[in-house]
Amino acid sequence: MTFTVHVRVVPRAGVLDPQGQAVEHALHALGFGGASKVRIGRAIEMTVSAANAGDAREQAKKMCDKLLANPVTEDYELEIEG
Amino acid sequence: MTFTVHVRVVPRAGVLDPQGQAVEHALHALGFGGASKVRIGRAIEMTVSAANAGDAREQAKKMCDKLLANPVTEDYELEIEG
Amino acid sequence: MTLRVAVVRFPGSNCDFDSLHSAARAGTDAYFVWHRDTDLKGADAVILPGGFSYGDYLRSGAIARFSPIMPAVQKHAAAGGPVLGICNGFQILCEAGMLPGALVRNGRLSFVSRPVCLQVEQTETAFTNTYEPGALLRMPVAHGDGRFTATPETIRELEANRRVVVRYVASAGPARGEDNPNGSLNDIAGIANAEGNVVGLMPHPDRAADSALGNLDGMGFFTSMLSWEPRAAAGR
Amino acid sequence: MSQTTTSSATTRAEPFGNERPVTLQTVLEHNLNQREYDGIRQILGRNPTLTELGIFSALWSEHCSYKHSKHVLKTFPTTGPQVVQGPGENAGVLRLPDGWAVAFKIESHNHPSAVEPYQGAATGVGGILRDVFTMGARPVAVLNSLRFGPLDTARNRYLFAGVVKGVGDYGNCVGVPTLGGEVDFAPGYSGNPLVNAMCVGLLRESDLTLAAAHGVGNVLLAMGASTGRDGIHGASFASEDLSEKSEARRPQVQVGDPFTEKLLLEATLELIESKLVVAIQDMGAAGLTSSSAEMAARGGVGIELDTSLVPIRESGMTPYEIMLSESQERMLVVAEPGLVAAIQKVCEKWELTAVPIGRVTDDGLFRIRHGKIVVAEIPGQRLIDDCPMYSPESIEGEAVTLRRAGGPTRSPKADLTAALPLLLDTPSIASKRWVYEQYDSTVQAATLLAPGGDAGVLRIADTGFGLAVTVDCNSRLLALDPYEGGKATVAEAARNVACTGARPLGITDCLNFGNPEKPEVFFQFTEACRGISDACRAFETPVTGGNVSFYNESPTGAIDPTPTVGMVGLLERIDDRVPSHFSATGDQILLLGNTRGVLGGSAYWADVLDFVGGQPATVDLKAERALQQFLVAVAKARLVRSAHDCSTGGLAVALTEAAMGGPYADAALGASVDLTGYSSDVTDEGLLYGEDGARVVVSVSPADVDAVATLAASHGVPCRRVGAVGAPAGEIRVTTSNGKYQWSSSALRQTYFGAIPRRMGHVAEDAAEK
Ligand SMILES: Nc1ncnc2c1ncn2[C@@H]1O[C@H](COP(=O)(O)OP(=O)(O)O)[C@@H](O)[C@H]1O
Ligand SMILES: [Mg+2]
Repeated sequence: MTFTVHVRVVPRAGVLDPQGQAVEHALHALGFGGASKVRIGRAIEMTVSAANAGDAREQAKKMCDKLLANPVTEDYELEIEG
Repeated sequence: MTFTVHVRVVPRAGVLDPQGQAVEHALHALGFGGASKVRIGRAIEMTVSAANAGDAREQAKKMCDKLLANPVTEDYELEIEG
Repeated sequence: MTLRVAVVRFPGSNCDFDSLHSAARAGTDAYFVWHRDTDLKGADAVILPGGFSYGDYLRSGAIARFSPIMPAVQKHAAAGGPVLGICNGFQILCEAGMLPGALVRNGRLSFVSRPVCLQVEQTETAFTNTYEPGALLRMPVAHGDGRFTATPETIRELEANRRVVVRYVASAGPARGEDNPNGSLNDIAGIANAEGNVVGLMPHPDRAADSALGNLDGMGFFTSMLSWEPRAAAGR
Repeated sequence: MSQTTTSSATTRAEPFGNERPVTLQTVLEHNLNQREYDGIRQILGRNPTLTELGIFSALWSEHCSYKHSKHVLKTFPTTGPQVVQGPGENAGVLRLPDGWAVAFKIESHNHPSAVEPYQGAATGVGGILRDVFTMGARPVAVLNSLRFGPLDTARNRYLFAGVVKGVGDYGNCVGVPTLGGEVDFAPGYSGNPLVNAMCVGLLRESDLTLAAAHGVGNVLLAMGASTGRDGIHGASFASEDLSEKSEARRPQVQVGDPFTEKLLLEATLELIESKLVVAIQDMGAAGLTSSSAEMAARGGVGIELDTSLVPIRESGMTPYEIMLSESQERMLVVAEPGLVAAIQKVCEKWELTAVPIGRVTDDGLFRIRHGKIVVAEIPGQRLIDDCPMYSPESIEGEAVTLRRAGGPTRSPKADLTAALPLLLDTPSIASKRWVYEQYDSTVQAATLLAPGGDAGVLRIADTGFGLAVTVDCNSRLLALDPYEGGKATVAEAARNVACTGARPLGITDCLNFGNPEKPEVFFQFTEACRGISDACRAFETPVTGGNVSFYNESPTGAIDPTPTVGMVGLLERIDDRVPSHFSATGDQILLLGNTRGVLGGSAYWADVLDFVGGQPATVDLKAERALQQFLVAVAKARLVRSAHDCSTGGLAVALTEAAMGGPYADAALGASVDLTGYSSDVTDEGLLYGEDGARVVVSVSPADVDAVATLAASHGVPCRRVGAVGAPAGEIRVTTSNGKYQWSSSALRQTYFGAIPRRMGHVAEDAAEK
């Protein structure tokens, strides 16, 4: 079976995010005053073949810990689509 | 009311994604043979103050169309958390 | 009276002086316009210089294109006024929709700084009319997001109407491997709008327009502004 | 002048909130020892608050106080007619023609880069840029000196790739060309990479701004980025061995924002130009603490800060955290009250803020409040001056003596023809194009000689002259003989500068060593400094500043001694510049200097015969000086077409590098060289791969050979015609009394430029080793 995995890698809370800051300013300048706490990271999308959703999540987690996220500065979240 | 908005901006299907290719290759080399169709884009996370979830989505959509995604090369998806 | 050239300074522009000096050496009256200004102070031509406007955060040029000065630049271009975008300036023109396509991460995924060889393919523009058709130019590139990409239709349209202004080539013959430093489609290094008054390119003529540096290959981009006579797109 | 006395002042300060009381445990956690703690109590006449302890621990860390090195640094020659500003400021400054001056400085960011290579390297570049533009100088060049473990492990490749990307992304964005650098790979750096960044800036001598606080009642402003919890204790972090402990300290990682840096650069230069500031300094190591305390001490005044006024990025920050934060892209400004509004206007133009956070006082005290509460009050001068100084024991390690005495055991591998491609494929010798292609080397449109040759050369706009810049260090020589190695390092830097036709002016140095409390390490340190001093005296190139980085140790032991030397030289007429590579078939090849064939410490022994050892060549400072002066003279006379010095790999490698052409040459040239003229008691190994100093390969149009020889003779420089430049894609042929050797120049070129890319092909998966 194959699953679509969405990984969201974002700068860890407290870690400076210059990109998020710049985009937040830009949004305000464009009149989107309602936007705040903008953080920018990487979105990774992939297909994972696995026995079941749990196994797919397990694999994805391993990939994040090993490669996709930088443990020094980033946190990540996973989403598995059947 | 404030809502947490997650935006996922990914290279449009058909647009070459060398970064995704490199990461897919790396995942295979690291023994994650089950991963395929890796695409890499941007994850944007922000707080939006709005009257209701629908309005928050509306605002976020405008931000994407205007600034956050490039219509020539990228698609985006929105997620609103209460 | 001499041609007035406005060089727009965005926060993060870092080739602003290089463009200003090149335009001045070409004999124009070149001056800076601040990104927060709203008029071009009587400019005959406009240059969007290289650099990292707003740090190139989000996407190169994505934030700068909303600067207060940009409506004036768009108006100037719509009226047939010459506008040159170099490197980051090219990225801004694409983000602003003044030129088609987009400039994305280099194929090699890393910044590339090296001399490249270019062929001038379209001389009927505001910035290349002093070059011989087919002229070979050597000048530096220095960018991380220089891979020109666009829909197949757009590419076809650009090629069909000879809107590719400069193309990456080898010192002899078509580009092989590294000759195209960023993986741009069709080895495209620079393009023009249909009227030829708006031109954008990734390489740096502003770093090849000074005899003291031993390279004048880029000077034509600045002298061409002086001899440009706008003509209706139909006339092409 | 100083307001403080040496008797223990009576000062008062109260703990902030429910901060923990200071115990011996707390003191040790702050990398201070009992003796230092007693000193603190003596200065205060009481126990310090936690905030005060943090302040002392930062300023009394090795990085800020130089407690193990100051007495050695004092022995450097630091004066000369060209010196405008020697050590003691954020950067050194040397005089140039027509009222111009050059400010330059090198600094290390080793430990942060070991933990997070990309950000560590990026913020290293950011810091050194600020050190230069706070002087009122516009940065015109950056250089970097890097050390890593061998590229055969993924971890080392990951660190290498990350550091290079970090250096590039930061400097590229700010818009300062990288004109040079060096990268070396050796096992000793595996646990402990070195990242040294150098910046060169240009100013009108009359605009020089010093970082001394003056004027009681003047205002202190925090300018630039807001303050977060980044890098708290970076200063003391940089002063301890790397260990699992430092892994646990990871949250300290500082993130660089080159965009804000660029705004800060423009705003700072505008403030200085329009004479709006009394003094300005970056908040570097130990952030607000060191910048404010150093500025106060330099001006002999007191200061009072209110940490509750400092713009913060994270909620609930304590005075302790605010004082010790190493958030990047921040400056501390001293200004007259009447000019604050004008300053804020300039900052606003550059989308920055400048917020008053304190004032200059007359009581000589370093006082920190948070709102009403005084959380720290310390006699300012003593905070800087009374840090205990140490002169550790200094004894040469036995292992070194043995290695120096030894020699290689001849092996069948010793095929002198096969040795050359083998050496060119060694990452330490191979082309670093993979690195400098990621660095913008032409922004500012002033680059005359880009990376890929001996030294980088840039022109100074609207003047006829230019600058040559280089950074060098041969750690293998230093490991075997720190004194000769120290001399050799300065000599190589000077040769590189002189090869371009520029006259060496002065140096900055970054002294990277292991734990100074180990006698054998401190021996390396003192001997290397003695060598650097002697060479600088002989060349009249004073030391204008630099930086010390100790405790470069990992579980695998101390690094090789690595005192990186950054040098600038003056090229009086830019049209006299000399490139490194042969340009025309038929040009005559001349070898300058004496060839004895010394193989001790050579790359040939190390990389071909697997023996790192032997006695390196003794550096003849007189010969080096004569050679430098000749190179400048011959460039002025426009008599040479190229000049390239012989260093690692000896004559064979130097010859090949000159023949193969620059990184973007269309074709490699051949060369035929006849060395039969050299006395046959020099072995072929020695002739080809010996690493004698004071040697340079030049190419000369046939018509000029005699003129060059005459000029050389008049400088007392040995000069011998050894061959001619061959055809494109030709052969490189060397004939000696004992043999003939031949290589395809194109094949060598491929090996030389392919060595590092070949090893770095899988950067994406190496990232798994973070
Ligand atoms: N290796 C050295 N050689 C000469 N001067 C040095 C050396 N190390 C430090 N100094 C001088 O000591 C002063 C303080 O150094 P440092 O703390 O590195 O300054 P910064 O505030 O830029 O970090 C500087 O002026 C520096 O030039
Ligand atoms: Mg400093």
